[in-house]
Amino acid sequence: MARAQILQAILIWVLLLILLSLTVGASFLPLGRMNPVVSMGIALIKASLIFWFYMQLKKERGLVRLAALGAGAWLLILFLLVSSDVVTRGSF
Amino acid sequence: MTQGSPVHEPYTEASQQHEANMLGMFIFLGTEIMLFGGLFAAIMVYRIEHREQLIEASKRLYLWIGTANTVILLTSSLLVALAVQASRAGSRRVGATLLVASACMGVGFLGLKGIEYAKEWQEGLLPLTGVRHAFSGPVQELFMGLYLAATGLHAVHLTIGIALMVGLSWRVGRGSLRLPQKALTVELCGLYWHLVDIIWIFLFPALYLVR
Amino acid sequence: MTERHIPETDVEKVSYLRAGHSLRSWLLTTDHKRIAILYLYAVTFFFFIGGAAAALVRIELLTPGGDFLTNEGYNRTFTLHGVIMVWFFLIPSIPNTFGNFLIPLMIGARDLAFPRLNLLSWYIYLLGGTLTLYVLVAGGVDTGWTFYTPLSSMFANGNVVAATVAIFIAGFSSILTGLNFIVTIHTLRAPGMTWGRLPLFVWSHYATSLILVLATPILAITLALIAAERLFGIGIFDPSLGGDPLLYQHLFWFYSHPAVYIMVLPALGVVSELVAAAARKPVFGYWFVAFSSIAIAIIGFLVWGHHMFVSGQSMYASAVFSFLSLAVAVPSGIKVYNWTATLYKGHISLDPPFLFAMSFIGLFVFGGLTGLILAMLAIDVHVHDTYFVVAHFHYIMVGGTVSAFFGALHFWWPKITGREYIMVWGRLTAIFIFLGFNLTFFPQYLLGYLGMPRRYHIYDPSFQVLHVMSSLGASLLGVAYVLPFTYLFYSLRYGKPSPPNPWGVTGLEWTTPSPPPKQNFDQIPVVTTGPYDYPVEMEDRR
Amino acid sequence: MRSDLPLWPDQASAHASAVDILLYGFTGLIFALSVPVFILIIVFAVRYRRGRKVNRRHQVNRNALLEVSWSVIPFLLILCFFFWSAWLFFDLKHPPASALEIDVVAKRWMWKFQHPGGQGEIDELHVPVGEPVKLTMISQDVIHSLYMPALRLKQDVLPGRYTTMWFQADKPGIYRLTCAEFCGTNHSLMGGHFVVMAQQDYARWLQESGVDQTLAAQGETLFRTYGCSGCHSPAATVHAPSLDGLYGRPVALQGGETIIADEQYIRDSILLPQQQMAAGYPSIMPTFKNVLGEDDLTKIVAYIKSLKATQWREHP
Ligand code: HEA
Ligand code: HEA
Ligand code: HEC
Ligand code: CUA
Ligand SMILES: [Cu+2]
Repeated sequence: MARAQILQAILIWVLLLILLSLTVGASFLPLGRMNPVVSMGIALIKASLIFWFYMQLKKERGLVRLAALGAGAWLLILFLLVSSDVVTRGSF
Repeated sequence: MTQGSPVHEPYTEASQQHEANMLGMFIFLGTEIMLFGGLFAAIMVYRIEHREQLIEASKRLYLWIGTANTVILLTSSLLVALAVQASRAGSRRVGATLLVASACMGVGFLGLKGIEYAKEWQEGLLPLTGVRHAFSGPVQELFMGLYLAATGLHAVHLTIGIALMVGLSWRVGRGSLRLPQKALTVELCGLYWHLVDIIWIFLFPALYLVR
Repeated sequence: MTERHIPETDVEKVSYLRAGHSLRSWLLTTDHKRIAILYLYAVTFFFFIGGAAAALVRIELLTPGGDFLTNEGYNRTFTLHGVIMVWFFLIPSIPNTFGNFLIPLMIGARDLAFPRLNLLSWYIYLLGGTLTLYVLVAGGVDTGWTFYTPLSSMFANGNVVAATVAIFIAGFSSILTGLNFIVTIHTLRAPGMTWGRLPLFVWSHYATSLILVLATPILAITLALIAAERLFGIGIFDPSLGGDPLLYQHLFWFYSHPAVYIMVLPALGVVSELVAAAARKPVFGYWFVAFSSIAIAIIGFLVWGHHMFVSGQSMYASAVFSFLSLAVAVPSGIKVYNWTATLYKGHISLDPPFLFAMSFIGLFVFGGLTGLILAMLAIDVHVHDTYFVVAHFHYIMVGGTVSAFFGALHFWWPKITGREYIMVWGRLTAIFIFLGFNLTFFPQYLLGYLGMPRRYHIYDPSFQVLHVMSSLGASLLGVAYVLPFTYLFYSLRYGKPSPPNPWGVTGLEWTTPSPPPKQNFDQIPVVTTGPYDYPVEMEDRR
Repeated sequence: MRSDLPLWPDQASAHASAVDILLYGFTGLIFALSVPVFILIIVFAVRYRRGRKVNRRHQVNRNALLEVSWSVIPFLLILCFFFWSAWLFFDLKHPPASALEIDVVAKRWMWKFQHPGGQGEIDELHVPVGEPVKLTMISQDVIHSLYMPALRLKQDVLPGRYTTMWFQADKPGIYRLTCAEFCGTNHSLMGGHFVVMAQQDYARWLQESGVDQTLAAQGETLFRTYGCSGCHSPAATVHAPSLDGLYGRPVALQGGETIIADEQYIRDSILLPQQQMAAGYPSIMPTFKNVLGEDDLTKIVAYIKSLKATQWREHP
């Protein structure tokens, strides 16, 4: 196995651990409403690192990448429209 | 691209078959993401509706077990990524050991999870029928229900992953899965493992870091 | 009928139907054409079970009092009618039979991308179906096909867990079929078969598969949570714990509205083929019709809240969902108007398939436009959960998709079985179904606006006349649906052997012998012309 | 109640006729959009029958402009009806302040109506004609839906959350009311009538139904018997907020935001005290979940709503 590939994998692993400590650390800060935004943002970065490098999305054609990201985009529809109801419900 | 992997019906050339397998696998992973998506939507709705009480309930979880488990899964993903590279390079022994190692990491995760469930069982924080309930309020029971459903479903997926890894390492070790021709099988199982890790990457902050 | 039984032709000897006679060769087949036949049998079986439940409902509703069924009996009857018809008949009816049979033939492939997965999805479907039959025998389930919580999770005493597990399993069968279709259409198109040359049938199944794959998992987790609450006490939807009664509805309808487009998109694809074949002319505005299927699939995911206008949903969200429900109607409008334009200056022959297509267009448009009425906020407040809604979805599901199912059956029957049927019977059945259908379901619109609630079997006496008309129509419908199985089975023994292209239409499937051989094509065809490439006749060119 | 063949429901309110007019108009547009399709299909099927000699020259297979226009134009026409219908819908969601307040409790398979004067009715609702009436509704078990066809109105009734609906009936008479959301075995039987009466008949009916204590007064006795007054009264030794004039007043919560104290807030404070804690108070209030039924809660809420600001008198 090429040494460069191994090093890259280990580097990604270290990056992931750093991001983990970042998100756990951030949970102790008084971020208030921003807290979920930060924790989900870091999780998104960790997930895309794994998608891009460990799952070799890098060398797949656009079609496979689309399939990988399609589900995530669809969940956004669910989250946005459900929260549009839950958030504005109190005011009728 | 793995040369020489046998092209079977109904494909005509290898690149066509490779893309079909990868596309099929990623679509399947997409359905798994949608499956957990329903649970994430429930967590989001209740974080909006019962914000303070969910923060209180999340603080009662064992953060250090959750963090340790995240480290374990991230490391197991590294091992699987290396195992895939090893299989592509055709080194049977290294690939098999890496696969066994990642399976062990998975078992470690389940072990820690079991300890966590046991502690919560004693504290009366598991909303199961016939079990002592000692919730500080109804919304905490609601949150622990979400926690149990989400981590339980994830544990089931992880167990399937462990079984895949053990079976794979056996066939790779014994040489019945010829490498590098059949490296694609290792790659596909690796994709499933990475997905189980990614789901945990989102589950961990959604449940443990509600602040 | 003086002809005696016609022996097998030499084409039939080599067809996929003859590639193995043993039960094993059928039950372990990975040939997409045989799996389509297996689905056809299973789907028809469940149609009659669901139909029998519908017959019970209509008999009970003949009288204002609950004289034929008890309260519980009626609740369990219409629930089983809904569950079996939706998940075990309508969703698999066109994609798993005609989609399975035709997509590889239409794109010039030997089989689907994952043949073994295709057989596995049939067995998973059967497992779900058998579990539903167990539920039927064990006393049914009393929650309606919508399984609303907290009724389904805490108060219902029917076999809720068994029913949710059965649908959970059947859901995975449709996920696997959707996955199989998407990968096949992407990777196994014959050389030269670009996206612009795909028949519109394939486009509509591609859009259907997108919905199958993206929406069904949400149904799976939602039903699993109901089962988890009933089995283990994990109260995620429990209102007394602060659970939100609307959360279940959001998750259920996030699947169930796109699911209705799973039911209608294959039918829209079939009708595009039937209209082009009847007019012997390319479909007007190919790209608009092709992309309208994709648009329906995508916008279809944004409108689910129109089932929750009076559920306590915020009025602002309701207004957004109402607006988006109008937008989802536009692609359907494009299809209908383009079909009409296709007929202009065509060479129209009124064969049975086209009569079914005409009845589809009539009933689909009427059903769809009443859907628009339901999308109007102020009107839906009045007619929600009344027979107006029952009429809407029967017009568009039964009037629409079932007519298209019969149209497809009559159009591709010669290709599937190699035998031609007697056309006049087909025409009679189409007209008989159209009349029986309208008599059954048009009165239900009036009942709905008069305020007859859904899921009632004891109703106000002033509604009885309309109910009697509807039940009369249902009995005609019951007979009409059985008719095709007479002359079609008759054709298997006595029907004239069919040439490769009995209707003289375009499409790769019509270039293969009828019935096609196991491997579909001797060698994979190279496609050089566009879809619906009909020669412009001499007198048209002058 | 006519048992012949009615083809159109009664119209008992201005809103009902408004909805009917909206439907007539929209059906007109729908026929305009769909009838040409049916006619043209039949005409083309006859005129361009296969084998019939007719002019079929220069067949056109696409025309983007035409296709865009017959999708955008119908959409815009339908949009007008969307705004009209949304306007009616929004009007439904804003009850006038002066409306007669009636509390509704739905229970598997019956409706319970509470008038402010203390009168209670089962599956029957008497209302005065020409006066706005606001229903505040809650369910004790599953989701029900109060449906009044003659008023073109329905609203789901949820367990754990108040939903409201208002109307002004203009035509005296007896009309059907039913439950529209499937709620189990006797869903078909969960209904009754609402009676629209002239003012004086309604007043006489209130007298005759023989009730001495108003809803609020009944709530006050409960307020004492369940020990609320132990903490919520000037003489209380415990540090608990005064409830005088609480209804409609903004309340600062521990989480930092402030909300208006409506019926839902008062109910949640009683059942889930820790959920929205008033800022600056200890969390010592016990939960009264499974202690107070919906009927008692409605009465206590009515009593707290009746407490005027700052003065503390025996009878509000
Ligand atoms: C095959 C199934 C199917 C299909 C295709 C549709 C299509 C549509 N449906 Fe329907 N619907 C159901 C099955 C279906 N529905 C079911 C099963 C229920 C009830 C579930 C339950 O409660 O049990 C339901 C309920 C339902 C409701 C909720 C009613 C209630 O419970 O209160 C609503 C409300 O908006 C609605 C709207 C629509 C709309 C706007 C469309 C549109 O997609 C229709 C578009 C079609 C057209 C508009 C006709 C063709 C167009 C023209 C002739 C051109 C002119 C028009 C324009 C250009 C805009 N449907
Ligand atoms: C999806 C497809 C589908 C199909 C095809 C049908 C077909 C029919 N349906 Fe319906 N229906 C639904 C989906 C469907 N339905 C749904 C989702 C509901 C809502 C359920 C709920 O509220 O939860 C519903 C509810 C529903 C109701 C409302 C019940 C209520 O709210 O109280 C009614 C009432 O008339 C009805 C009638 C009919 C009729 C007469 C047919 C006819 O088309 C059927 C005609 C067919 C036959 C009659 C077959 C012939 C049968 C025999 C000849 C018997 C012989 C038996 C054997 C051989 C075993 N259906
Ligand atoms: C043991 C003391 C105690 C008892 C008994 C008690 N309360 Fe309370 N109540 C409190 C405290 C302290 C608060 C403020 C903290 C909070 O919101 O939970 C409060 C808050 C409230 C509020 C919200 C007021 C605001 O400004 O937010 C209402 C309404 C209320 N109580 C009603 C009742 C009713 C009705 C009862 C009896 C059925 C009752 N309480 C019994 C102590 C008590
Ligand atoms: Cu209450 Cu139906
Ligand atoms: Cu819908």
